[in-house]
Amino acid sequence: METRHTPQNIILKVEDLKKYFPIRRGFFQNIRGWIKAVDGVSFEIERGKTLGLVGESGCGKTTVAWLILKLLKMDEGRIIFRDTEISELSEKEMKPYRQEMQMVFQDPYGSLNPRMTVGQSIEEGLSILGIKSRKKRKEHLKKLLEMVGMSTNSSDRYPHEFSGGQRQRIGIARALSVEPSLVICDEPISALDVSIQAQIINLLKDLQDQLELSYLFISHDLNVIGYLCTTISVMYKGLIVESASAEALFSHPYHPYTISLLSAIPDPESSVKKEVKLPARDFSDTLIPPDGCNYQGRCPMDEPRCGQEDLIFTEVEKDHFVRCWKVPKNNV
Amino acid sequence: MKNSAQKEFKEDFQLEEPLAPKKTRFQEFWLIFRQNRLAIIGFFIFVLFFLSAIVGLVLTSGQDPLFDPARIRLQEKLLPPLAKPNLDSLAPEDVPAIGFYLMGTDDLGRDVFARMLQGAWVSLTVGFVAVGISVLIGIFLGGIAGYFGQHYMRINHIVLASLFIFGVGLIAVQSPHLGAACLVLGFLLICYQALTKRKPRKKSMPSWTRFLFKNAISVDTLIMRVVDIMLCFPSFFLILTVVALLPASIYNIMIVIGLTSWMGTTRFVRAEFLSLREQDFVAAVRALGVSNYRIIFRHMMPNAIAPVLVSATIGIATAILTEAGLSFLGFGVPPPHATWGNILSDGKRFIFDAPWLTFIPGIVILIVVLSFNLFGEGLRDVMNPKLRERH
Amino acid sequence: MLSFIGRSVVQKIITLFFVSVVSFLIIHIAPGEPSQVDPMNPKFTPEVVERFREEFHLDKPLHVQYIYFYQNLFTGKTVSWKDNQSVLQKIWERFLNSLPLFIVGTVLTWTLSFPVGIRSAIYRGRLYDRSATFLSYLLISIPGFFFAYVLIIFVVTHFHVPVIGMETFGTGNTSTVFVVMDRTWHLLLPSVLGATGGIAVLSRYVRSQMLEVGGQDYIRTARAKGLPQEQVHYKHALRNALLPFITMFGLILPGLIGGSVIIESIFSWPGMGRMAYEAILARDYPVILTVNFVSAVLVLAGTFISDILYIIADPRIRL
Amino acid sequence: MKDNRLISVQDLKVYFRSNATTARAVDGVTFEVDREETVCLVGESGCGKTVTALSILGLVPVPPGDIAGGRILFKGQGLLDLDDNNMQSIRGNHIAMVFQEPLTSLNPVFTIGDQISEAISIHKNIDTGTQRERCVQLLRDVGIAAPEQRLNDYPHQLSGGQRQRVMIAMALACDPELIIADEPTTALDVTVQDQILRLFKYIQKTRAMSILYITHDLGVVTHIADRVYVMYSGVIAEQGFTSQIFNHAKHPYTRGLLASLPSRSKRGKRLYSIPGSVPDPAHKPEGCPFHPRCPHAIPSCWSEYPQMCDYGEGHLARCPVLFEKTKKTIDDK
Repeated sequence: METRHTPQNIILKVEDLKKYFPIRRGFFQNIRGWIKAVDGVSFEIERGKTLGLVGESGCGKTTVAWLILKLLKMDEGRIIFRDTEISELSEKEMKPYRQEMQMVFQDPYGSLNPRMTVGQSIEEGLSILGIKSRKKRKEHLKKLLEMVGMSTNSSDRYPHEFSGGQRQRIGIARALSVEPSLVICDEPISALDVSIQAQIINLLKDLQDQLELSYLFISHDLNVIGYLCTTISVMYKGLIVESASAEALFSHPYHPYTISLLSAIPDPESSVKKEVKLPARDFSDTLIPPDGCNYQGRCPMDEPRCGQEDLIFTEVEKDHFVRCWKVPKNNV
Repeated sequence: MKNSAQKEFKEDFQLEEPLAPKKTRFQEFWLIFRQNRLAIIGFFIFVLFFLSAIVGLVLTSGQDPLFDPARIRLQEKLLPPLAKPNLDSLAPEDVPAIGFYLMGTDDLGRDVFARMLQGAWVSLTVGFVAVGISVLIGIFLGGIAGYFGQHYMRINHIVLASLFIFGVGLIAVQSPHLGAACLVLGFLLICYQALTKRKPRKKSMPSWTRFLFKNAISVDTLIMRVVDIMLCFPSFFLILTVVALLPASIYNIMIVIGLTSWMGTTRFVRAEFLSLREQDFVAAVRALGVSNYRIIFRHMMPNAIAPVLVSATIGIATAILTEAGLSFLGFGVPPPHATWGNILSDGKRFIFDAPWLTFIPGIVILIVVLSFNLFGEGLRDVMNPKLRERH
Repeated sequence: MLSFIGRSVVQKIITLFFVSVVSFLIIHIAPGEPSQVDPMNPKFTPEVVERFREEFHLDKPLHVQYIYFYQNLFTGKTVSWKDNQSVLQKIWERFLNSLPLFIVGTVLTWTLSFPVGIRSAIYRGRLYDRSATFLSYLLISIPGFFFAYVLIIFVVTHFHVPVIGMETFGTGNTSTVFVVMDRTWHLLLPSVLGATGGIAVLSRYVRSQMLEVGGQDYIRTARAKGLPQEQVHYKHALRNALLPFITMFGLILPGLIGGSVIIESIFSWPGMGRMAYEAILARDYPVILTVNFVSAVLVLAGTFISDILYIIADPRIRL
Repeated sequence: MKDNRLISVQDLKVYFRSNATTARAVDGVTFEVDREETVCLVGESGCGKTVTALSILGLVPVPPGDIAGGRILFKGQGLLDLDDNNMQSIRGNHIAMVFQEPLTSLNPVFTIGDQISEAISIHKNIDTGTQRERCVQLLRDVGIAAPEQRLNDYPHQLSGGQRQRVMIAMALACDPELIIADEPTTALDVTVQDQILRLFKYIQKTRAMSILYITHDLGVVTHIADRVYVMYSGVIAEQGFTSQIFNHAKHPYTRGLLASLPSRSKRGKRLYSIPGSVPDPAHKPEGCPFHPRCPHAIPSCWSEYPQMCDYGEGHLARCPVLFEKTKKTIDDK
């Protein structure tokens, strides 16, 4: 399974991505602080593989996706697609790379233009791809629809005539219309009915096999991430706190946050009932995190030292990185 | 068991079909619209009004109109509705075309029906043109504020714009030297910018010029401040002032009403655009690499326009009322031309002797405005996506 | 909070400056000059016109005129061109006349539209709601001047009381009761007329707000707690539904001037609106500009007050 | 056994009528909750689980809603026949509810102290001082730190988990016998969800109350439930004890759901997926509502409404086809 990372094999590399939103207060609207939505995120995605980005709501997962697609302007960092750094490119220079990276959204109801037919929505991508002839476009459209399991006569219908799962299929077809090599899936199944989720997961997997797609799969659901992804990065408050292959992360997680996430998964397969403890302490969120570790205050292994040191992302095992100063000591 | 199920599933694998039977947009609209009985009545009156205004225009204009609104028959003055003309004392060409005065005559013996027909066209055009102007301005400014709002105007932009405005302004108010100086200064600034732009980076510039390229105010703030300024004028009073100062003409009224009523639309379109920008489908087409132009006009505008249309319908009603109010106060359309407002205004002196001169135009205005309002409300239901979504 | 107030005041002053410039430009760039108001009048010889222009600085460039005008305005020296009276003095007198009309109208609007709107929302779709809806559309659509005449005819023929003007002429010697009654009759019609449109619009708005709030989850929570219906409606729903109206409350101030032109001229009511109307007819620029300026100040003060009220009323807004 | 029954819903039917269509949101639901028991109602969106819960408390808006049939017996008392006043004295007092969205379910303009003590003051005759003490105690019970200070906070000042704790405190205010929790953790993060689930179990244990827990998440069910009702398209498809449902599911829908759950152990294998879409309550298929998506469907499923089949020990499933099949295999053996 483990291949050595060769540069040719890496489709997307993100280095030290940062996005801060200013908090403005006072008479002159001075900047009084920053919300560090993304505070130095780095990862790489191999061709044909799936990287899972997992974390709770508000941890900056979606912001990362928008930064990569340059729908938001980043403050710092580098995005390298194949061999090209695309972070500094202008809108015009970016155009060929836009087609290479597409996104599938969480909300199937909001991600299709309600006033355009399904066909029009998908054909827009086809015309960007440069398919001018009408007949060819129709052929492509038909192929795309069938590829995502939709019948062809849905092309002249409006999005509201479809169910959530069907819309998600259409959204995937639109993303595929420009023949991308990387698809960012931002919680593509969390808004769907339980009995539909497996359909979409299967579809995404089939498409990956057929078209050699790479995925950045963003989710809060470790079950799905564990099923789909080759490597997993755990994000907490704008930082990746642990990153490893799926096997390693599930079998021996290091970071206390990852551990708490894993123990909190409601897994129907382990029908062992958890013991009843006193209600756990609840945590108040502060807007501006303190120095040092960003997991302070919620961490069960909290120590004064956590607030003093800036943490380094350390490789504790091969390809297993953790951002916690206690871990290497435990592991040695 | 699981395996067999899987096999079965694979065997009758079928493509997903749309849930609902096919309906055209129009059918859908009609299904919702027909539930609102008042709106349907409003719609029919709306159409009737439209037709009669056009027919009225044809019948009352030209050299020898079928219904002459300006024909004065002093011996026939203040006749009640449906009164027959006195054929003995009337020249044959003065007899109304339908043989009687459908709505009576006024104090100069003019046929009120003919005058009402003529006024219908005035009301219609005032309503549509004024609202057209205000909707265009509103969509334009609101769209810019909503879509490009985060862009900043740099100080040099503002300096430039104000130099030119002041320059032209000063020349217009008879101080040509100062004005010309402003223009020249502005021109120099443009040249300077063109020069500095060619250089690769701004580092070589002296520090004071860097000040010129600082961000000053965002486009959004600028437009919204202009809206605030416009909202400070009491609208009817402002319209009254401007109409009074300008030469009396129907076009001035339309333009003035339009120019003073775009603020609501602007705010509205801006809010719509801001919320649409956040929607996933806009992000999706941006990720596809669709041009800004196409995003605005193909994706955002159709989604933002529906509520604007609704408020435009109601805006037409308001414009008709405003025009009638202006005519009533004696401003606006010059006298021989009939409008509903000035028929009522002329009739108010005979309110006890000839009440129809007050009541006919009053009730007609009421009905037309009411129909626009009801129709607008019905449209609002149709446009409401919540009613159309299946989930 | 303090910095919000500071920012907002500065912003409003800047807005006011631009308003003053724009209104000044509108008046002065428009064709025609006040000195040519009555070219047929034999008193206006060229020399008189020239003296007139000089006295009111009309011969100076526009920006100088602008400075002169607002200098005079703030020192209270502005005088009307028509009768050479102090403009501020004039406005104050007319303002006092408009005030009772305004107060009665506003009180009527706000006291009537809320019960009507709330009841409509609670009995949504029933006969009460539907008739209230139709009635309010009727009132929104009826031209004010036409409605005024209908009401005048009705009152004059049925009650035989005069209603034009502020009081019946020549009632000086009669008893106080009669004077009060007379004044009330005169006040009633114009203020009712001024209020009708407001009642119709506001009650529709109250209704839709109540319906909007009524669909919220916390209303369901309140009912699930076992609260009686009245408490759900009048405590949980109303409190939230009222929030947007705080913003509207600030906006009634400018209604003092703008909304009353037609009604005051029909009823010959010597108020602000009528004065403005007369000033426009006479091209009395100082009066027009001052009225405009005062109303802009009122608008800005109104929005300022409503902003502050909103912050106080809605706990979600933190500064 | 009979005395132990707290609430029983019998053949409940709730329809939503609009001009053109009738949506049969709940179409004959029968279930029971015993004392001190946690029962889960599992189902997808639109299957009628929330409507069922709301109709227990009489909170279904009428119109467009319409209770078309059935009975709800709470301690032997028919809830559907009660008038408004009597119903109000049950809501919050004997049956309390916790809703899905903790942010929108709390009134933004009142402090949480106000909102909790309001629930107490309606049903219990206690003076304000005692009410306050009780509020503090409740907040402490649900695990909110420094409850005295929190009392004067507004909902927007709390985090999502804290808000849901406040909602639970509000539900506990009058010591109800039954708490209906309608997807209380769906809007929350996994770690917070875990805490809230623990809180529910803790409450149930210490207060000896029953919980009717509504969710779409099968994982949550295993955590919390004693018994499970699986709902599909307005009817109960399968019911039984948790281990029965998860280990020996007897309805194709339940089986499909369980097989389609992704997990690490299924890596590399293709997931089973139930084809088709959830039916629209306004256009339900004839016969068994699941037949268009069912791999076992036979022609009679198209036309005949399936009956509940009893597998013994409280395990029932609404699928005669599979019932016949299992019987045959047992007979063969």
